[in-house]
Amino acid sequence: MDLTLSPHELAFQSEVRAFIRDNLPADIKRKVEDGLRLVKDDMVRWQKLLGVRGWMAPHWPEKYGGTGWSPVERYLFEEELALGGCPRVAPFGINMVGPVIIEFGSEAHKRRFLPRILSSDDWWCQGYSEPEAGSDLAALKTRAETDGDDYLVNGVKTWTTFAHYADWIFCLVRTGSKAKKQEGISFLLIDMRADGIVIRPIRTFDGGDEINEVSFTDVRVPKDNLIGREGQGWTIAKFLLGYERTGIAGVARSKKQMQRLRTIAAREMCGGRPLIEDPKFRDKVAAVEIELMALEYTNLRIVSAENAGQAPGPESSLLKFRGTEIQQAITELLLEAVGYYALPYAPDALADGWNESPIGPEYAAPLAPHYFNWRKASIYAGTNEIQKNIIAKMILEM
Amino acid sequence: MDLTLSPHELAFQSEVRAFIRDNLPADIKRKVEDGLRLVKDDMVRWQKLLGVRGWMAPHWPEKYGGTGWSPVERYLFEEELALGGCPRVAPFGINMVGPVIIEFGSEAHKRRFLPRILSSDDWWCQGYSEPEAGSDLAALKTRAETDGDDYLVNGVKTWTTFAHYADWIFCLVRTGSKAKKQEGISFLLIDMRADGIVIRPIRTFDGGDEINEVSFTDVRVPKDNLIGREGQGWTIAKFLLGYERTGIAGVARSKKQMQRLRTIAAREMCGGRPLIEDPKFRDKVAAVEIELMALEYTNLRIVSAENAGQAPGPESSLLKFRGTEIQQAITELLLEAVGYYALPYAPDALADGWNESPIGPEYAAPLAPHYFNWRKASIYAGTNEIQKNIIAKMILEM
Amino acid sequence: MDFTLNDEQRLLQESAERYLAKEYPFAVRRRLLATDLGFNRETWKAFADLGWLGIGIPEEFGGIGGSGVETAVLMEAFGAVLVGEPYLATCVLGVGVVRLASSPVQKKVLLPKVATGDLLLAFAFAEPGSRYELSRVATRARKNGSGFVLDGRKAVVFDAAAADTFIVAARTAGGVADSDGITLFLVEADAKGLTRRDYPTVDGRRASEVTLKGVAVDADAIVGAVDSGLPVIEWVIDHAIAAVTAEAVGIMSALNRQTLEYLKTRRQFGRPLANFQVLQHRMVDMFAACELSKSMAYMAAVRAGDRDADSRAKAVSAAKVQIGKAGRFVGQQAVQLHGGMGMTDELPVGHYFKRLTMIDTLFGDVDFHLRRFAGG
Amino acid sequence: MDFTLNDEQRLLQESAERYLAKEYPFAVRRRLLATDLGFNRETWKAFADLGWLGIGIPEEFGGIGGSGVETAVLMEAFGAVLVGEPYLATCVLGVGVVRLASSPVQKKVLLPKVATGDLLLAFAFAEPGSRYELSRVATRARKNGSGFVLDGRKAVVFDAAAADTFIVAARTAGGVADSDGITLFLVEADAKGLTRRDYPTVDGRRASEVTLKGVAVDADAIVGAVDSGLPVIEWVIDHAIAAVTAEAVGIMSALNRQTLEYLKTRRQFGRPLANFQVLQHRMVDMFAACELSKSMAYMAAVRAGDRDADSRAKAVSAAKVQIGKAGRFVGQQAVQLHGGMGMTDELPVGHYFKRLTMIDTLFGDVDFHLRRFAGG
Repeated sequence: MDLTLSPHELAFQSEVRAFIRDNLPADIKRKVEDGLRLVKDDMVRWQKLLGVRGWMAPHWPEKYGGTGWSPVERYLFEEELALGGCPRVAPFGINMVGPVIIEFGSEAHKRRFLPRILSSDDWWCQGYSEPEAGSDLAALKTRAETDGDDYLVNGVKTWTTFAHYADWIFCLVRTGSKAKKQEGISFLLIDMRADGIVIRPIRTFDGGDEINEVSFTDVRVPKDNLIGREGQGWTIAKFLLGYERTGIAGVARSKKQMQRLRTIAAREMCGGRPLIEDPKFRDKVAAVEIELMALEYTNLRIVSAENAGQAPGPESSLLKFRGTEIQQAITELLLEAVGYYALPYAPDALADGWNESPIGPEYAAPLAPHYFNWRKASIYAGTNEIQKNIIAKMILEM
Repeated sequence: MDLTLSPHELAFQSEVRAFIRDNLPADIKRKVEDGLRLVKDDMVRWQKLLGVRGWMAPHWPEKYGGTGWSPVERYLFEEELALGGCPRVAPFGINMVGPVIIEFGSEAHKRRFLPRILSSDDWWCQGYSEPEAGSDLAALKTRAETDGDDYLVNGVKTWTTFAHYADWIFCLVRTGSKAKKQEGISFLLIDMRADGIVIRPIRTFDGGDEINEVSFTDVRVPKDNLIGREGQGWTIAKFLLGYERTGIAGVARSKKQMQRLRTIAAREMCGGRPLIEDPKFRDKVAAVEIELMALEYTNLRIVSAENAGQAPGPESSLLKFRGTEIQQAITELLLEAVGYYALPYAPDALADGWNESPIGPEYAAPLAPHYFNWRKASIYAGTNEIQKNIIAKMILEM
Repeated sequence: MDFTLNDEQRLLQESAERYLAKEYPFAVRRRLLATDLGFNRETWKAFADLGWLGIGIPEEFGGIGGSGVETAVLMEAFGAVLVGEPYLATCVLGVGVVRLASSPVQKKVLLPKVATGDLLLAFAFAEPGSRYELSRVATRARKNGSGFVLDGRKAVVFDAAAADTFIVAARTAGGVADSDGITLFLVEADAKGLTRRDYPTVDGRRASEVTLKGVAVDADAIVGAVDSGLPVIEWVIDHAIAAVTAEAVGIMSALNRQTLEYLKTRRQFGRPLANFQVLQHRMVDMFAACELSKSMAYMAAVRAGDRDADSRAKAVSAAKVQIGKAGRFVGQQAVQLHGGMGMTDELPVGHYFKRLTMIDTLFGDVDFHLRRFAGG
Repeated sequence: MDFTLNDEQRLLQESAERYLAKEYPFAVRRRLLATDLGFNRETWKAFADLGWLGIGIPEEFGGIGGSGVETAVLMEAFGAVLVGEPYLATCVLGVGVVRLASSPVQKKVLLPKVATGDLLLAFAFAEPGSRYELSRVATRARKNGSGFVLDGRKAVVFDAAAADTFIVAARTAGGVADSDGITLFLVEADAKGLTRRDYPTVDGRRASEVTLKGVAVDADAIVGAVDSGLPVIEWVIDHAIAAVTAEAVGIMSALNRQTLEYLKTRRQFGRPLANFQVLQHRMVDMFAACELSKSMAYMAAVRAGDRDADSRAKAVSAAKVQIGKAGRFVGQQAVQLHGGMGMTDELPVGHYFKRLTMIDTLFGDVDFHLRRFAGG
């Protein structure tokens, strides 16, 4: 048991840090650190830099472009990205469809799709949820019916993040007829430029417009785009659930947010002294900091076990629900910190290039929208209730 | 809407207060206020004084010995008893079997049992729970089989508070054969001196010995002791659940405990000043005080509605679970207040007449046992989980 | 001791609920969000016709002389449909100051017009950097003949863009956080030197930053006694807190109702969400939070009228703490239980949640009022 | 970076768990509760033979020179069966002081005997009224020739009745709460003027109030440098905190295991309690609390060895806060989920709960360590 970094790990950390320092565009870094809205170009610009360096998909097998790093190195890498103010890498290609193609795809699929994921030339989005199938994916209704060498796809997918940016969507669709609910589901890749696809933006109550409804009307999809066999979709979805998700806790990003909280609370005044010196607020910050430490060391415990050869398991559900609870607690404290200046709503101030002077302190504008927006964290990718169901079933065997 | 007491109510309050001041024996008051253990004699002595005054059963119909007070008056009466340091009146006779006899009993039952409840000459205990039937009363197994004019009772009752004090026990027993679970249950009164009854004390982990297991082996019970009809037991049990329980929140007793907490926290020192001046501790006390206020005014809202003629409903389940949560929070703060002196265990110090000098401050000894003991509050009389099930079903219709 | 509504209050409640259910569906609110002022002057006139604008105004000045309970009844009904009209700014804050501290002449000029809906008020009490401390007033009022000249900045003035007359707290004596030395002034919206920066708030209301640069007022603009404004501000803010706690109760009730309805209709894993025990107990906790809050809101509505300022402060702060905690819990859980639907702008749930969140911030958050209650 | 046990540590863990599962069933613990000292000297000897008493003792003094991690491994195993032997008092607190601050001569006299189980120590650091402040020492040590005379009262000295030698913190200079001026002394249990009032603690351990009345000690009784005892005390208490957090993890794991088992076997309403979703999620929260605590306990075990006192303090206090909160939650819920059975003295659940509760009190509760962590 050794909580310090080895010389090798320190050198690795420095290398990553130096890369970020030398390559991360300043405008992107500022946006990330100030909580402003990133657009596609920001994310792609950064991802392409990672891609050129060969660091786009550290967890992939080396033969497909992975880095061959250990779990600890991957953890350190993720941490440096977050602490360095880098945008999150969009997960849909790298963490979702990529690993699926590597595990279940044909050689042709691999040759066709993986390089363009690595180079960020294709933007992917996820077609799982439907209006009537949220947590209960087995209830999905979107159908892909055989029509010669193609499928004809009809149905509606929803909560599709960044569908409006996407070149491709990977979907769970129903291919079998009258089979049991979970059978007859297949995993299909669909070109977003295909005829019959309509994207309807869904405005969220924080003012955001990242998510969409995607409807399919007689969309023709070549059967070549099926991953695995017909009916294997459920297996693939479960594979992804068990796939390495130790980054899911978001520890490093939460640490970064805690720094921001401290900076803001040092500038806000309360009763004539900085808010951060107010015993009550200071204790609340400390309490969250300790919760974050506990999560961080739990995360490290799991990473260490993986390093020692243990397969990742359902404990990632713990990382997910605790991680999002803590993230949400931080957004709450940030909101509290600015008092009345949580109130003004200045959507333009969240985008880059707003030239007006801020209303109240210049850091205030994104805080309430961010608090509102981040309520999604305990809902998407399996609600926190679902995560607890998983632990009860898989770990506690209840 | 008027939150002040009317002149009539003020006069009533004064009358109760004066009665307590003039009648409550000082030794009993001291025990109650210092959290020491009461024995049967303490409770009976006080109850007899109430009985002589005619105040033993305010909520009974006047013809059976009730006072004819309004719900608000009854509330004020309960409050004065608690704030004045009176022992709780044992509920088993007055609040449980008494109302059942009044509602379902024969005239003979009423003549036989009610006067001795009012005079505290009979001590009652409750025979509901069984080892295999805790929250799930319908699963009970104790049988009463006809044998001439008698029943022969066999079975085991458990968690029976004060069985070792009791002259009588009221039991739910199974009389029907092979009926549905809830049918075939009857409500039977059993003389605790009957042959075949064995009381086994159950020691609780706080060191207490108030609860017991009561086993029945061929206990002969005259059929006259049946209340209502055979098979009516379930109806009677439900009647009691719906019976006026606005005192269930324990608001006034919690207020009294908050006073004690403030007194102790004013005497304990922390960093060279009284603990009550420590901002963190003070805020914690304030937070519980506000929760208690919210419960109190909710209680008053329900009492006011009753006063205006509305029947009591399942909202008493809210009073129960919030009430016990708050009571438990107070026991926790009391424990915290004394720091290391929560540790010494001096069971003798909890009884009257201990002449040794205390270990640490003289108020410390009962605090940890009380904290431990009071965990029962969220378990007995329907766990807090059961209370929430009731609200979900009866109020929210989920 | 009686904690029930009297007949008139019940009547007010029923008529308000009926009227708003009909005239103020969610679509109306959504439309208002896109307008400049965030509310509808015709609706305001209708409120006047219903007598609602005069509830806090004595009969002699054209009102109906109601108590805090009537205001709470109305605010609760407003919360349930998210009324955007400037009732808090004009009828609670503005009327509150005038009723408590103004001269008979001022009352006669202002109050009847408020009651008829022809005058809107705004109360500029907070400043950038004052946070929730009411005594922290840096805006200065220098003596100028018999009048004063005002200089300073006021923060987050609710519904300032629509206001005809401002009530401004300014310092006539003492240091920046002193209790003494604050004076209240009436300032016309079109006064020279008064400028506004208007903006929507995250909960769909309107507010402004207000700058005063050499704004000259006459002696008759002074409200109450010179240097003695703080107790007036505290009294008014306590009444406003009582009002928003009632509004919060209306919101929580609506959220609970809609969430329960959603759980009963939405099916997952082959059964209604309402069948899942975890969601049942969550809903029970939300129900309890709302009921406890309702008791505290009406307690505050009554006790805001206490003569003794300490007793009033304790009661009101306790209610604000309860509502802040409960509102946060109910709001967050209502979104959570709606799942993805809870995140959309289309359903009311997010709108209620935002307003509840901002009510926690209004006039001091949970920590501020917990400390005020504890006397720290 | 490696957060796993090494092979020796794993071996220690397995052998301790195996040994204790066999030799220390709940019946043993119950029997101990009724004895005078609350533990069994033969068991203590067995611990010595297993090498456990020497874990914190350098090899040159008869120990095995282990780290905080080995101590944590053992304490976690002790927690799981509620070992009552005075390991904390003698091997963590006592040995800690001696190892850090004693002269080579003192070490040579004391440590080998501890390792063989022939010497028991007790650490008298707290006083009535000191609460959790380690610097608040009113017991005085007056210079008396080359030695000192001690007068004062020490509070809640763990396992004092069995101790052969006390380590006593006394003030040689400064005011009652000064950081400087505290000196540590070795005092024999039978020293003239030392009296004890022994009692059981609510969690079934033993402690004493210790009075010192003109207790004379020689110069060779001084541990470390005169007036410089506080950093030693702080170092030792931080190590003791790391140890009890590991013990708490052992308790929580056992409670969770037993509660889960109970839920799976106990049937109500026609199905196992484990089928009820509310209880499933509660159990998940208990599981999470325990896992998070385990991470923090082992973090603290490692970082208690940090050279930098501030960094050590922060790490240890964070762990204590986590364990205090988690322990309270897990303990309370374990009782609750056991229903009536949870209240009985017959099942271990109440015993675990009591020990967890007292661990929160030991060496400072959640609030104390939250403040220490926050630097307030």
